[in-house]
Amino acid sequence: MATVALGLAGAAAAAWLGAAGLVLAGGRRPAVSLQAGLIGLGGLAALGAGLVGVVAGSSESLALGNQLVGPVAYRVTALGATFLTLLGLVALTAAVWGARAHARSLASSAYLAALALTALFTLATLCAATVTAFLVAWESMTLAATFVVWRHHDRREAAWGGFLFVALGEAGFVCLTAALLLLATQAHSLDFQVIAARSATIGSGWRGAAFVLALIGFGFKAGLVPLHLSIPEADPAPPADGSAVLSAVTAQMGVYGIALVGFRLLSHGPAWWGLLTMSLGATSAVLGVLYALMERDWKRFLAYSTIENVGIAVTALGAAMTFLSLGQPGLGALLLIAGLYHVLNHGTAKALLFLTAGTVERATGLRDLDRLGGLARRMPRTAVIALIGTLALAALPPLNGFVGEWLIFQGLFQGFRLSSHLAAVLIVAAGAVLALAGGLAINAFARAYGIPFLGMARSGAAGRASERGQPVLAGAILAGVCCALALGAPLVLIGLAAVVRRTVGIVILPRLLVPGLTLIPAHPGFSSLSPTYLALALVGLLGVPLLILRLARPRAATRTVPVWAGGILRFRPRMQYTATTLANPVGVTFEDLYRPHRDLERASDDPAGRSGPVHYGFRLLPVYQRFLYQPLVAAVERAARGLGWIQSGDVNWYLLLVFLTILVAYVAAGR
Amino acid sequence: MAAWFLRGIRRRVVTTRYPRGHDPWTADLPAPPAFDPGALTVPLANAVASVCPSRALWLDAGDLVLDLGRCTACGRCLEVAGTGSRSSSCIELSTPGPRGTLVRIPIGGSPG
Amino acid sequence: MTEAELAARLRDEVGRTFGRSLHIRTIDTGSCAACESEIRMLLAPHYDLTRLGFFFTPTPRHADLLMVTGPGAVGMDHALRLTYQAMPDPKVVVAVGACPLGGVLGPDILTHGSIQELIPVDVVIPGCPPSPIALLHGLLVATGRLAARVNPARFMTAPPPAPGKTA
Amino acid sequence: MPAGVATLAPTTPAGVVLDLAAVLILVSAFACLGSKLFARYVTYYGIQSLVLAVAVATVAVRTGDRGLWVLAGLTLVIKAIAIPSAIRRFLLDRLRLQRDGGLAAGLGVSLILGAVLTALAYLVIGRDLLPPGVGTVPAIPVATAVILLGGLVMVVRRHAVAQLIGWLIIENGVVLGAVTLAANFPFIVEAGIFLDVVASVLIMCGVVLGLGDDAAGGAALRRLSG
Repeated sequence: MATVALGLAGAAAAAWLGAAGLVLAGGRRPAVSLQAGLIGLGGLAALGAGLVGVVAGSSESLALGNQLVGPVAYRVTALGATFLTLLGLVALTAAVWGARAHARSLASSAYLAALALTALFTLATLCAATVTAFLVAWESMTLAATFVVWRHHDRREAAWGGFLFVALGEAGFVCLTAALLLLATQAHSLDFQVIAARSATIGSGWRGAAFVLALIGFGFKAGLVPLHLSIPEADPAPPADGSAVLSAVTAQMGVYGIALVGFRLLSHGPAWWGLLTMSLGATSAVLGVLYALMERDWKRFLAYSTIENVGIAVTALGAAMTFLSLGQPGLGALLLIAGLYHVLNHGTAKALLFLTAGTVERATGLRDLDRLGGLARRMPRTAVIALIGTLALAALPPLNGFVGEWLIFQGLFQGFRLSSHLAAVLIVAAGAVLALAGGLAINAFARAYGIPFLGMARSGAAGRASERGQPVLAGAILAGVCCALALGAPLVLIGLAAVVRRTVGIVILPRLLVPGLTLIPAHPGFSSLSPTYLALALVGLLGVPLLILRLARPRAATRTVPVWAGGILRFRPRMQYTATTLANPVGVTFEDLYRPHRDLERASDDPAGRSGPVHYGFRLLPVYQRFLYQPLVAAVERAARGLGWIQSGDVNWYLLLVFLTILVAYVAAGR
Repeated sequence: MAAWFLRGIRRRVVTTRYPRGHDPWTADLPAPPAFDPGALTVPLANAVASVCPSRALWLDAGDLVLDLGRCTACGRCLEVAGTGSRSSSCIELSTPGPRGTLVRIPIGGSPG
Repeated sequence: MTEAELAARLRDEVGRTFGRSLHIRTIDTGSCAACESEIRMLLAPHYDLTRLGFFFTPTPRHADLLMVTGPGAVGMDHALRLTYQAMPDPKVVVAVGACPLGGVLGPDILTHGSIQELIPVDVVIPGCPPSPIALLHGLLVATGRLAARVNPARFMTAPPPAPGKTA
Repeated sequence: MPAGVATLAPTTPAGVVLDLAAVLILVSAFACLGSKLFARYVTYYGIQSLVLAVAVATVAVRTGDRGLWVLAGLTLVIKAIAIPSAIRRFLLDRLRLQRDGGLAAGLGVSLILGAVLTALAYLVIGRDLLPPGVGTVPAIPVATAVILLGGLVMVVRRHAVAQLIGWLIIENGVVLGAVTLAANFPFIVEAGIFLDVVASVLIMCGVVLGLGDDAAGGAALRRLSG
């Protein structure tokens, strides 16, 4: 059993390597299909490896190192296997989507190769058991993902997104390398297991420095505000399968990293680690969803939603660290489970929504929410699939997102059990912030589902959309997984409890899950929930009105009349609510945060209302740009301008500078 | 109170008077005219009908017909009819159906 | 079944359907706005429409009763028809004021002069404009909570002479 | 103590000749700095190179190193004869260069700066900077001063030919310092320096000819800003 997981992971790696190698076939027809097929097969193998790893725990390790590069070893761990499952699932569905979506060309082939390499190096990161293996895999993953972002490198936003992705990825990698090498030198070993075993002997200052560095490094990948700049630029740039992998897997590798360093390597540390992590997470959650609300581009909206959901997961992990360090292991383990569960939920639903958005983009050529509309009638299967994903991501019952966030809230609201007042207040405040984010998320997702799928088509392309020949199956698989994660929540929690037991050594399952599929997260007298029964009951309740309608049919004859539109002659699509108007109340409420630039131009100011064409412009400068990045850039530019007089262009001036330098060196040497 | 409540529930009748008390000023509102059938003669009725700006008065089979629906309570007919008429002070005139607004006033006066 | 019995049954039916809660949509087919002014007064505390269970609603899809004012301007034909169609059955149409009953403007190229041939009118509220009390009365009549009481005797200052007694 | 240095002590006749040559080299560098005519630059440079050849030959006599003899010969042929005549024929005659108009600083200021730099060289080259025993050789601060003066010529002259002369003066200073400091300098290094000098002269001739007089006067060079 122990070698099965490693064998399956190896098979996945081989399949992905093969898919990448097929780029040499030059984009001929069977090669591209074969690439997609191999990526899917690899995904299946990785899924298997992950499931076996979750159930069976750590596998044996595969050691490859030599004298020159140091120990390099790979091992399927329980924590890594959780993410491996997600990677496999997303890779599988991305391949199913991509097999139908991509044209047979060299560019597609190269893109699929980059995607396969991204998956491969993600797998390597998840299985890495030494510092060297981890760093090499992490960096390779960043580079391969950059080429995924650059699929449409001739588009401005893709070029800029790829640049941000690789630039911020490297910034994060520097911090990460520093953190891991700090740990390695202090523990005198490059092996994760040895570092974990010796972590208690490392001085607390070194441990804290390493943790903060790792948090920053992984925060760049996870998209923690204010380190998240690359996420909304890079994640929407590639085709939908690439976006799905980037958002659902690559971004969440940051969460894996935080869990790896925070729980496995350093075993949770003092309370301020957890509180810092939690604050970052909560800030990301609320800012992510606030900026998502203002976004008109569908895929950029989804990318901002990634920031929000990663923030929620990181909040849960941070609170778990706090609880563990303040002597509440049960609650800590609960929150760790909830955070991992949320990662799975978010990954599944986000991949689903990205693939759906990609399908719609293929069918209409549009990503602008304000130009879509009425797709539910023209793309009914896509609409149902997207509805499931939307409900899951908006954390509405009965789907998996609700169960995950409910668990997180149950954990956070137990903050009062802590003896430290500061920690208690901060944890409950984080809960309140997450509640705000959750409410806004419902608003945001109602908008992101209602505007494109309901109402009338807002443009000709949206009106001509058709589902025929579009890749729908991948989304359907993910929708099924979403439902399974909700209905089978107790089963998932059994698996995650095993992961947590193997990672932090706390047994929580018997208390958490009572027979009869009911969860009692925190305290028997506090709350309980059975996701399975809830889902069944809600679906059943949904049937009650239908039943009533069926049994008590109205006696009056049915009349068909036009939609009520205010009694006007013709109801036009532009009279509908748009994504911008739907978000405007929130925009007004949070105006102090958004500080938007609104431009309203009329052709004339005729009081009778014959204003002619009206142009309405809306621009948003995010708060982190205004208060962090812009001052930073301005300072660098100011310094450059301040030194500009040196570069006058006069050769004699340059010679004088060289000469003076030599003189100074002479004099300094003569002292 | 309880009886009142139950009665209202059961009979669905007005449980609260719609202006709570009597509004004395409603008597001063413009209202359709009332005629004295004894004082009406055919020429007078013709004169009355001819001054009506809203075609609410006409003669039909020896009766003066007043259409309350059309009447705007302008009072011109009252000026013409003089002492044989006054304001009806009746403003609650709703009826189901359009034809319920017709009032036939027999012309009872002699032509002399 | 006589017409009176049918009317009584119908009134009973209307009362059962709308007796406790009624949502009202108003539509203006070219009135001078005096009627609208009076209708708005219904929400003032003195009349307080909502205590009777009556509410104004912004959409005909939620409305049980349509109050029509104005003489039926041609330009509002489409809107009036759509509004009437959009209201779910059963529904009541109340003509408010003298205009919709043909009292103010005659038929010409701009107005129909009356709305009675456009949509079926169930209850009329005469008056130019009808005072809020008259409107309340009309609404209560429309819902069957009050009987109509147009008493011809009130429009005669003396009792009518007995038939056949005249010369 | 290196053998060559010991034999060049100022009390010996060779030492005296070497010191004299060093002083002449310094004077000719000053002469370059204080002149405004292109023809004089080249003349002073030729004289300086001739004196340098004598100095190298003196060291060669004392040490008997065959490499130094070759170096002296090369200095005489290339630096004292070939380069000045090449500059005359290919640059000055062809471009009709006579008076240098591109001065960044006046002659007086330039000379005062040169004096300050020479004093600085004497002050800075203290005993502790050099290997033991070398400090007694007076040619060392002179060589340093020549290098600094060459640099000063490059800084205060805008014309490309004048800067070329400054560069060559620096190079002469380097050779002077090198032969006096380490008489048993590997010949291959000296030959490499020579090749550098010849190549730089060829390149400068090509560039200046390509630019023409107006451009070489500095106006075009000033536009080379980033």
